[in-house]
Amino acid sequence: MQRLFARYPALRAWLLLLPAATWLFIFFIAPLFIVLVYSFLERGTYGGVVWQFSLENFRRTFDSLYFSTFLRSFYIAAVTTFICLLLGFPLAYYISTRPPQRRSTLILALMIPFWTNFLIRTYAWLTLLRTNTGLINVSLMSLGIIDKPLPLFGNDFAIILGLVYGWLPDMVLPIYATLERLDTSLLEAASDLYASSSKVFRRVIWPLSLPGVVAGSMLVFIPSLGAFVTPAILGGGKSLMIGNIISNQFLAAHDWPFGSALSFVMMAVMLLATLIYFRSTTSEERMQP
Amino acid sequence: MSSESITQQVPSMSRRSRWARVKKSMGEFSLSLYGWGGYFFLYLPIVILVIFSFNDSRSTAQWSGFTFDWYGEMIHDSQIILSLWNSLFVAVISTIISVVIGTLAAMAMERHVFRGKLLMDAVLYLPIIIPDIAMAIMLLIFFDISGIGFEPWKVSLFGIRLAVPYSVIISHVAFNISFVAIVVRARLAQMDRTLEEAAQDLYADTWQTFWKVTLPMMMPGIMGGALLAFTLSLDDFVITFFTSGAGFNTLPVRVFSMIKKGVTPKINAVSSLMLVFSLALIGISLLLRKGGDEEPTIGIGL
Amino acid sequence: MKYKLTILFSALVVLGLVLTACGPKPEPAPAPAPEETEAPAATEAPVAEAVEPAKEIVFFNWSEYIDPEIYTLFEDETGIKVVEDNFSSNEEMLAKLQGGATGYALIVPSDYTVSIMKDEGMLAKLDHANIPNLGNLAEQFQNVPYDPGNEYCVPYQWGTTGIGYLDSEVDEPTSWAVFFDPDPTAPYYGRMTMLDDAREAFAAALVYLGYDINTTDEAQLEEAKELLIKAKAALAGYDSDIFEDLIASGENLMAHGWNGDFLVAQEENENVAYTIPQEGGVVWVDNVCIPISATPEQKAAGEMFIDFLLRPDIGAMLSDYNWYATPNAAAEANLDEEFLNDPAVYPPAEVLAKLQYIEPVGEAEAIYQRLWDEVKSAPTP
Amino acid sequence: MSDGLAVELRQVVKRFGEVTAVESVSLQIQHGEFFSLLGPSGCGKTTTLRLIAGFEMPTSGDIIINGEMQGHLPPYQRPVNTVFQHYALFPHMTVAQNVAFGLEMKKVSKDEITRRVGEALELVHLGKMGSRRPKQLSGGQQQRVALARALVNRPKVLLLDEPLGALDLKLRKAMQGELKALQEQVGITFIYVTHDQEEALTMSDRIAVMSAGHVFQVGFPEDIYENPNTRFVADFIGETNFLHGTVHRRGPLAEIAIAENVILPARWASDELPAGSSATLSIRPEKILIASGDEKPPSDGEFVSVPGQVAEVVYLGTDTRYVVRIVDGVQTVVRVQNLEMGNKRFKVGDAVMLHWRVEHGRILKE
Repeated sequence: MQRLFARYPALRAWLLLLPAATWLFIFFIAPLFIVLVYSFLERGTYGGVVWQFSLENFRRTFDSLYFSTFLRSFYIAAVTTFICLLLGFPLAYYISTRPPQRRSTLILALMIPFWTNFLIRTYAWLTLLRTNTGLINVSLMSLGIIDKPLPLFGNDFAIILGLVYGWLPDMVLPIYATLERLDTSLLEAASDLYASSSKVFRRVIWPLSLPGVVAGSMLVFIPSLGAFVTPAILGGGKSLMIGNIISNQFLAAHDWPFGSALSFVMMAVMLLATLIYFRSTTSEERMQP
Repeated sequence: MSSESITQQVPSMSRRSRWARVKKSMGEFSLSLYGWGGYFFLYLPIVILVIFSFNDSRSTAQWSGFTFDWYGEMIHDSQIILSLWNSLFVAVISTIISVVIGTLAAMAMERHVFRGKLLMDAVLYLPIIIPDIAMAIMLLIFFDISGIGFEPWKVSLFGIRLAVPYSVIISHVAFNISFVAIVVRARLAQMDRTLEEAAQDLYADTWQTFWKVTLPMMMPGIMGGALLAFTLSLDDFVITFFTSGAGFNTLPVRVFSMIKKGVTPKINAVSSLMLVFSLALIGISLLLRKGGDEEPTIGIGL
Repeated sequence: MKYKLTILFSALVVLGLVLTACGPKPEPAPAPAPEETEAPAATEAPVAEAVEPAKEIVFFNWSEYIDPEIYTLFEDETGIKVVEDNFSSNEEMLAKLQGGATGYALIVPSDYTVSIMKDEGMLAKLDHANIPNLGNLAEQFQNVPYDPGNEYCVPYQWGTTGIGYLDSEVDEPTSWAVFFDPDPTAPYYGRMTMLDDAREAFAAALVYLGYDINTTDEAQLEEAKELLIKAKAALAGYDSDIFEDLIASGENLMAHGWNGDFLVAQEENENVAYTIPQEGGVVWVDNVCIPISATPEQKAAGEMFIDFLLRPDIGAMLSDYNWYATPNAAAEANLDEEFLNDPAVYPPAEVLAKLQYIEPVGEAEAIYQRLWDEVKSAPTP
Repeated sequence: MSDGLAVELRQVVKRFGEVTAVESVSLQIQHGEFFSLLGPSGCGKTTTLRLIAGFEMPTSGDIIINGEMQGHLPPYQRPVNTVFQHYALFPHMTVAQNVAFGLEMKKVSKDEITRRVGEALELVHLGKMGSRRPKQLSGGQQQRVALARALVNRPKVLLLDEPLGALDLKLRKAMQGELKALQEQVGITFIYVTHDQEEALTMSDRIAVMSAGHVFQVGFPEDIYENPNTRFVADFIGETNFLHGTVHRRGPLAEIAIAENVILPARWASDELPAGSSATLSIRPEKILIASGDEKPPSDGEFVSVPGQVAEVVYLGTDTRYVVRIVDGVQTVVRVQNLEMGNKRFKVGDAVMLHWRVEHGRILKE
């Protein structure tokens, strides 16, 4: 076995990958071909498909309405990711600098809010954010801090807040996982050498945590791009994101082929962006000797 | 001249180090403030959610008065209780499977160079990128035309009758593998490979190296991935709805279907109960740990 | 080499899949291909002579849409256990069945969805011999336009779409103009919602314009779209889920929505009121049907349950629980006078005459959705 | 213990894809020897060490440890242990658990593990630190733990990969002495990788100088210093003057012309070169005597004498460094120990005479 591995180093990789590859090829890639095939067909009037080859669906994805929605979603997802990083990094750092026992508790405590129900959580935000009767506006107004309700609800602010809230742990977890092994003595050593804290951050903490930052950004950006419930509830449904358009094709317009085509185009764009992003951020070192 | 410079330097050094200490404790203070702020943000809506589980009206948004009625209703609603168990069952099983598979995949992807890696990269990212609804519909059609079907397996285990919703579990694993793989991979990426070489150098064979060094070092990543997978699985609605067989419901499916008639504080009660349970679990594990001897804790010990 | 194997394997899987999907279907699939839709009648299930009803059936229903006590009574009487599965929209249920889900003995589609499912051959013909209580239905519900003669479905509950409002804060809206010609100085300006649903929203606009709510005339639809975009300025948002809560809590003062929701909200705030504007509105009926994929045993048990629901006492239990009007004339004897006389539940005849059903519009569905996407993504004027 | 060698490398080649890291290296290392691999970073010394440890497998060639061919044996089956540059201590184990790791893997009995771990920690003066975590130790202490963790297994050969590289200068100096003493105490063969020539010279029994995957020279420290066989070795180890020129006359004592009329005799460093080919004369600064024009060189031996002019004088405490111009464009550095007070004998611009023993000058290939 050892010899075999030595002779064919890729063998070990494929053995490790075998379960994941098998599972994903059978239960993901194979079904994905259904979507691919559907995207080249014509719609059944009320859902399903007619077996008639057509490129119309892909032509429609480049419609300016859908394109501008995509750009808007991209913008919202990017802002969400950035804010998550801004909030999530110090939080991950805070957790990673606690004593080991406290850390596990804190990490669990990070996730537990999300073991409640999504819809209920979102409604709880609604209770806080509503314009005229929301707790925040009501308390600020009764304290006399403001005299007109702040526009906290039914706009991009509320959508981004909801998305940030929903995906913050996805940013914190990978960053924490990389920061956790950060040697505190390393930091002390660095600051003993009179390195300013910003220098310590730039030279020591940030490079070490980079893989986590990259993973976290992905785990936040992608689902935010496809979000559709949060914009509907917290955004007041007054604007669309690409996730709404796609899910509407399946659930309202009965247009499965177009929904499939939109999904495919979005996936292709995202996949390309992701692969490029990963390549550019993680391909250094590796040449060890 | 040299003695002068020394006497000048001494106070300036100590002033500097005192200032550094002040700065450090200020930094520590603001970091703590930040940490508490972060948790305040995360728990703010949760507190609201719990408060409304005691609301004396059907509304989950408008306070009317205090009552325990919803807890009573919840306990008597066998469907809700069953769907809660179903949710937990699916989440636990699919988390276990996806953690094992995803961790192995992460090791292959991070540690090896091989042909077809780019393809596997793509295959691993796709389940995260795909819109939920597209994945749900495609799996639904797939289970139908492949003949795999949806009917849960009826298993009898130690006298307990279980319905194993394999179609739901398969689907959850299909999206969870990727989340686990990404988190574990990030951890592996910054892990010092010489640790494994050191183990091998100290006569640990491939397996021993894995169990004694690689796995413990990966643990924070694995636990993070597991938590993420569990949470996603527990809260998934769209994919579960479309891939479940007739008669199998999870809590999110029940809750989402309440939308048209209005979601009642009963769901807040269920959520609050789960919250109490998980917090109690943490408390117990903390107590146990305090009682036990000082075992090395590796990252997140659940 | 391993790499090539993987490629080969995936290619094989894919090939197999495409073949299964494209190849001629040797047997009638659970959800027949659309080509077969010309002859929906041909899909009638074999006459169930001596079929033993299933011991357990799954009822695919809206959530909280039935008093759970009814299940217990039914099981006590017949020994058949009813398990409930829930969906949150007609489209969700439709998509799931179209995708091939099976195992459901009973489903609850709304009127236009019945038309669609009938056309798609997704519904089984009811065996009226097994439903003796069918005669309990009110006259007009024995001949609903989407299914004359109750061939495929039995009405379950019915209601209307109109405007709910907080009568302590605003006057009763008599016209859809509150939405489509809003007064910026009115208290409700900026504190209104419309249903987040293409057909319902267009129906409101089309009724206001005096057009047929099922129009496929693109010029009329374009006009309605412009109106909807104009209305956006006065809206707090689009909402189909919690619009009634937002009225009850005083967050919003007016909402486009379904009558039953507002009636439930009256429990929280007695000032919540409901009206149908003078131009008219939408009437809808939810129905119990049996999907074509049900086995003969499931169908037999399902018909028994339908019959059970049509009993006067059970019909009254439904409406008592749901606050929606019952299509069951015989059940009215068991309902409160107050309930029967509430115009929000049972609109007077002259209002009823101005209500229209939403009907499927075929190819124009895509136009509606497209225009709706344009409305939603348009910047607020 | 003269029956064979501790480690032998025969024609070992290692390529990573297109890049050749080690090019046909052959080495013979004796039992009990302190052997250093010295060279600039990227020269292949670490790869050579990793090949011996078994972390890398040679592309071709043989590695023999203690008389046994290693072939493709994995690291855990080789009788060697490694001390890593950044120690590679297991952060999730205590110091004692770290040290015990190898013994546990070898299934040594519990009692013996406890005893030997205690001994090993005593050996590196960390007897009381067993229950600490590596993170709680200073750099020097971590270094000792790494050493104890390797030595506790009583390997035939200990491989050290720049073990002192991460320590500060003072600690490094102290550890050098300690390490050498330790090696003498335990009598294990050490193969020591470093880029620090001073470290190599002070600690090693023998040194192999590497560059670009090749071994340039193997020898005792003084050999390497006094008799560098290549320009690279001469330059890398210590300071030296290079005087470029052409071979003027061949023979056991060659002559090289560095300018018209300036012909200097010197010895060949390696093979002789034909007359007329370009070559370099290497002469260490401290070997050159600087004198006024009328002073004669010592009479015990053959001296080379060249006139010049002082271009720069730098006082360095222990010695003074002169830069002397011989002809236009040719300068040499001369170091003179400050044996007496105020030994500033020459100023910039003074005409001086340089003398050195003929055998100290070596002619190297270009």
